[in-house]
Amino acid sequence: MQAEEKFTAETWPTAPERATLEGKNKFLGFWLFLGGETVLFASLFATYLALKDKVPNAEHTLAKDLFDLPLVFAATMLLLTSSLTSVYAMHHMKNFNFKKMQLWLGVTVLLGAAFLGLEIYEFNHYVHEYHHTFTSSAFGTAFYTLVGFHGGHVAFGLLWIVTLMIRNSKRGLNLYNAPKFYVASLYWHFIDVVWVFIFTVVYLMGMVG
Amino acid sequence: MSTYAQKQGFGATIWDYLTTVDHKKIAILYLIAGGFFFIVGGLEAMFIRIQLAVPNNDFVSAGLYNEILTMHGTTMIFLAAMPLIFAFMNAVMPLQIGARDVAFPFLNSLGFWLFFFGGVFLNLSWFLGGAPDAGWTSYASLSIASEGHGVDFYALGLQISGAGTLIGGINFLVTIINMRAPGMTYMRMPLFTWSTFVVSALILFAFPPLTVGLFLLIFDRMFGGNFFDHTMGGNTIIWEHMFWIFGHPEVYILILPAFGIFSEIFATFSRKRLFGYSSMVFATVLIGFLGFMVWAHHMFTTGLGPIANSIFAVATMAIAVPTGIKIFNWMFTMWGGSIKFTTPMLWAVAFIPSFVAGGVTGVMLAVAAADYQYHDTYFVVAHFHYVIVGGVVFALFAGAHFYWPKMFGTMLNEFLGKITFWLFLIGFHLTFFIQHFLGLMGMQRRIVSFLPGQGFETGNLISTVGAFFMAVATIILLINIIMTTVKNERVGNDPWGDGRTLEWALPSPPPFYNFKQLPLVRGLDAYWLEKMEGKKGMTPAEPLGDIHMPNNSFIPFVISLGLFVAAFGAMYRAETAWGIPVLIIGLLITLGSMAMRSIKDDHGYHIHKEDLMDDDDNKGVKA
Amino acid sequence: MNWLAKGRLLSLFTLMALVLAGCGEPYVSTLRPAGEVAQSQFDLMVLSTVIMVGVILVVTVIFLIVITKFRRKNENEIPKQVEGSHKLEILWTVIPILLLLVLSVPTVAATFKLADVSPMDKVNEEGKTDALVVNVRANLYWWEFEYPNQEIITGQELVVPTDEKVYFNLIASDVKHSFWVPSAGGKMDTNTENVNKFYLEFDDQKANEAGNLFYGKCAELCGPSHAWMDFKVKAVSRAEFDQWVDDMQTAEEPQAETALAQQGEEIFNQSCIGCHAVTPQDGRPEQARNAPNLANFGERSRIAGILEHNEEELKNWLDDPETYKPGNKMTNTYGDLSDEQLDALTEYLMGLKVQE
Amino acid sequence: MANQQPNSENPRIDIEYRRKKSTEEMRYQIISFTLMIFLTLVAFFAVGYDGFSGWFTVPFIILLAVIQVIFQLYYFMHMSHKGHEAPALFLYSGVLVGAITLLAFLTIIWW
Ligand code: HEA
Ligand code: HEA
Ligand code: HEC
Ligand code: CUA
Ligand SMILES: [Cu+2]
Repeated sequence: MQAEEKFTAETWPTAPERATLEGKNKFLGFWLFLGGETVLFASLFATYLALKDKVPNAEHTLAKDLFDLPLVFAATMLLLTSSLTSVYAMHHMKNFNFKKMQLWLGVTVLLGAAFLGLEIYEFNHYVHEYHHTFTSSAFGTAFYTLVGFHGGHVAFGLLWIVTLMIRNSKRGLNLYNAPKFYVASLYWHFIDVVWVFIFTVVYLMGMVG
Repeated sequence: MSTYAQKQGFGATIWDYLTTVDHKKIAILYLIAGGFFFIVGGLEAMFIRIQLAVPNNDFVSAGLYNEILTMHGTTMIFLAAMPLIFAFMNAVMPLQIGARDVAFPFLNSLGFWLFFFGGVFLNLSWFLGGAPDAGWTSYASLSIASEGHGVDFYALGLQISGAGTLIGGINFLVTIINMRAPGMTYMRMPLFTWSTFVVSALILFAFPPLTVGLFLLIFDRMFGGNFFDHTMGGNTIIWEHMFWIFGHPEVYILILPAFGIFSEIFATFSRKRLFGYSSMVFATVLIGFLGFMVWAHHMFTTGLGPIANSIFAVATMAIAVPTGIKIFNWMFTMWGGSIKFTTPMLWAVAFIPSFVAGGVTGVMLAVAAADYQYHDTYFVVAHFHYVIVGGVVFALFAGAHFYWPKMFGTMLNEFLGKITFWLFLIGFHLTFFIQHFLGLMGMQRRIVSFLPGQGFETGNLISTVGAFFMAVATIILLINIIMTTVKNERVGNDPWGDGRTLEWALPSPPPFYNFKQLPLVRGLDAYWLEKMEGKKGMTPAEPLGDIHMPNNSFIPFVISLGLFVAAFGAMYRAETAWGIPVLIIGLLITLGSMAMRSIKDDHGYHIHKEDLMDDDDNKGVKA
Repeated sequence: MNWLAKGRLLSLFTLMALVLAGCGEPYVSTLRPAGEVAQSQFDLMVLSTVIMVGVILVVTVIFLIVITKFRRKNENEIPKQVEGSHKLEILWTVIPILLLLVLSVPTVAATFKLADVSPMDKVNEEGKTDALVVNVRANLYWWEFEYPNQEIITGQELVVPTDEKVYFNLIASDVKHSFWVPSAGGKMDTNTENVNKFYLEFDDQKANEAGNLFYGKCAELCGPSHAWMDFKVKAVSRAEFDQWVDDMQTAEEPQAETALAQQGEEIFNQSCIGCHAVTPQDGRPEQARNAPNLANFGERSRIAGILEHNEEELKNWLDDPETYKPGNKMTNTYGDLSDEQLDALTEYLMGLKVQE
Repeated sequence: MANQQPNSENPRIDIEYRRKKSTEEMRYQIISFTLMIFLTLVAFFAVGYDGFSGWFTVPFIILLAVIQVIFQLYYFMHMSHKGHEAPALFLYSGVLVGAITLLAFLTIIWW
């Protein structure tokens, strides 16, 4: 059938992710899902903003004294770069260059994992240095929920991309898995979009007061 | 793996349904599960009404009453009305647009099983220490204070079934956008399809706030979070907003498909095309859009201040305009038509005055300053049962009679159908009309009992009597269903004789691949157009070719089962040793079966042209 | 509303008002408004009902014509397939918009008017307000009414002067409740984290008709006994009110007169005083005031908001509060009481009065 | 259902041409990436620099975030390509609903 057809760089369609009906459906369905995710994260942001710096007493650390900007900056650079590397991966996917696509996906995964590592370090730091925990205040609960949901998305994204890479490592590109790769990269970009707002709204605005 | 052309035993049939990815069978699953939960919710309603029949009654205890009341609302909305709507969407929408299937058959089945396991989980609370008791709205201060696991069942159960609904919504959207038959432009889509489209969009945007709200509740109740604990800086109003940002669109998620079903019925049994088709479409979209701007009308007494209250009051009233457009368009569809009062048509006709009565009380509620009096009284209970029962339930009953032949190939008995209709109609007005006055006379809602001497006695008794009429009507419908199924008299493709849309061009029930050749759509009411030109069926838009079909799969069931198991683990995590292991096992089942799905390629199979050729349309239904 | 004040419309309004006003008891029905707030809300109800009845009439007329005139007479008839009509559609878009405008103007006006609590914020030299302010604290199944300017506290029974605005600060101490006196005006929620403010007014004459006692209710689901979280509002003339305040302010430690009462006092001081205060000036912080103030218990009209105020019921209540209000916070906080102890407590409690 | 959707690509399309197009596009991607990094730097500096008041900084960094996200969406996620009408419609609807939610939570959830 068409989805398993063998392709060459010449016969490979320009928009392989949407060349079959299944691909088209996957592509659209995933975009719609991202529309829903937008609302999900907006709700989390709204909750965070409503509860920012809401603590039971004066002894609790507030956003201003808590955040460590250099760390956040480093994390931001990692994630932004990983977005670019996944663009590279899709670039090679469209050029029917499976090896390079895998390579760039691998880089993306490494960057994402480094980001996740930094985030875990950061949380750990807040908990031990500032006693800012999930249960210590409404601010804490809201903070860890919002940032943690994002972190959870990163972790899931890593798992997903790695699964795809391993599963397809022996098979190369075809019209059956091209949409899968494409959609995973969309997800990855979306994670980055959310992060842009997190570093702006949570960290930078947290420092401004 | 193909189920094509097989004779099946009982076990095989069960297995077939457990693994099916066919939208028509999933529709039947939704119909059965939703119907079951409707009976459960209805029984709960009967308990409510019996308890309130006389003052100071002690038919049920106070704590139990709150559980019944909560489960009535939650069950009816999430586990009865929505799934029943999904049943008709699944059964009809793909046929109406001339598609062979939905866009994601696998996800379609996953959506059903998630809903089903979520619902079962929620209802198991009855046997495991008590059901949720904080109202279907589960307002935070009370839901946090509520003891036992009731509210945990609510939060986890709705989370699971909500995920299923969201998946279903995305699936319908993609189906409608990508899989319409040649010639089926947006402005030729039947209104039921349009309302499926708009409702799916509402689901897509309204369920995430519920998901978030439920997470906040779960975190607070089960993991020591402080979202709603004001001594720790939390704020309960967050829950109220989050719930209603979801909750108000939710009521339009219920009513728009009802509008869709009625649009089809009015046109069919008036033998006239829908009056003002484009403004009907426009009104549907507008109602959906405005539905997101009005949620705070449920919070007028919360103390948001006069500016917010005024804005939301006026925005709410605005919804009366597009809804009015629809009401008048329906009446003018019948105007000049040739009306045949079949059972579905009776429901549709009765819907107009019933729903208008409920709608206008909605507008009265939108008068913020006056709502300070109405809020949380039986006036509100009357309002929403008028719109929900008079709108949604009427539509479900109408749809059941109307689409029964398409789903099962047999006709429900018209005589019994009419008895059901009259009993239910009378019972409905008896039950709920009087409640407007009870509310105005000072009776709050959600009370287990009332004291004598306040003038509430007569009204409540009348209301209870009415409820019994509805119960008898429902039982007659069940009898009708059983009789019809036993008799099993098969009908042809257009049993009502007046079918207008594509689904009536197919045999009843349609073969599992729906269309042997995709039909060519040449206008609104595609099948009617062909009939008027004296043709028997649709003109094909493609030559006969192989048809690609998805394989059945047991994985959706297992994924949902895993979450079901995990939810128990999460809930009993704190007090038992087995909680955490069970949680992990459940999640592993889910993730493992998801991984299996993505690792094992599943390309489906083909029905070959040759097989299709000897397959006579009228007896081609073997699966 | 001058523009309405003539012609048939007026008679329609009067008719509507009459029909509605026939309903319910004067002490509990929103249809028997007993004050400015309830009255303005009632006016809105009448206005909106009139509009809605109009809408329903129009729909009904078209509806009846349609279902009688256009029945199928001949199995083969195919009616003309009409697409629509722009004229008609504009008509039924514009008319509802106009009707809604008519409704929204008074809605917005009333919403702002009823939210005007500015007199609460005007403080005089003594740091008090000239307006009468009551702090309402809602607790699981009982109400506390604190008069901050008068520095007195009472429970379960709110006493207010008629013919003037009474301003309320509303808060809940456990879960959310809602404060509602149907005949005096709409409800306002008592949230857990913030104070809500609003006002009510009680008409003297209407109060008389209602026996000077209005029913108050909790209108937000708050637990098993939500249905029984009632309170009463005693609306009296300004003079009587002043007298009452004075009595409350000057009330001394209650003196048990009879021997039985003294016995009751003893038991009370052992088992009950930890929660219940018996003087109207309770200086303890809010968190410590976790039961209704009983200083004027002997003068109440109900026990625990719902039971008849007599010795029989009081004994029943003390013996087993759980049967009357499941989940209440008094159950199981003191030991079993013998019949003698009940008699003694009853004697003592019924003697708790501040007015002579 | 593959037979329903014939492959619309022209197989003889010039591979060289495609490669060139795609390299060109990649160049745009790099440019937008550079801009995104730049915007991020500006945002961090605006916050680190004491001279601005919060009234300026907050709207300013939000604006930067929005611009950056537009780059992500239109370049990295190819929303500028055709065939993205439905995605755009639904994404913006999501943004609208989200914005209303945020507005409400910033105004009528007090303290
Ligand atoms: C199917 C469900 C459904 C539908 C369709 C509606 C429709 C409407 N609802 Fe209702 N509503 C509920 C379900 C529904 N509602 C539920 C479940 C609750 C309670 C939740 C809870 O607290 O548990 C509720 C509560 C509720 C409240 C809160 C009350 C309170 O708690 O204090 C309000 C307030 O504004 C309201 C308003 C409206 C309005 C204005 C409409 C409008 O959409 C109605 C529009 C229709 C018409 C107006 C009729 C036809 C129009 C014409 C013939 C044109 C001419 C008309 C005019 C000019 C008026 N509803
Ligand atoms: C889809 C939504 C839906 C539907 C269809 C209904 C249907 C009914 N509802 Fe319900 N209702 C709600 C949604 C709905 N309700 C919600 C959301 C609430 C608010 C909850 C809350 O406050 O949190 C509510 C609250 C509510 C109350 C207020 C309770 C209170 O505030 O204290 C009352 C009281 O009369 C009531 C009554 C009824 C009745 C009599 C029906 C009837 O129409 C039911 C008719 C159906 C039957 C009677 C079926 C019975 C069938 C049988 C008995 C068959 C016999 C069995 C076998 C053969 C096995 N409902
Ligand atoms: C934990 C504290 C607590 C203790 C101890 C306690 N009560 Fe109470 N009491 C309450 C609460 C709370 C209520 C309100 C119950 C309700 O209406 O839900 C109440 C109500 C009452 C009422 C009705 C009040 C009214 O205004 O109508 C009376 C009378 C009463 N208590 C007497 C007693 C007596 C006598 C004792 C001792 C034998 C006692 N209480 C011990 C908490 C307490
Ligand atoms: Cu307090 Cu209901
Ligand atoms: Cu609503």
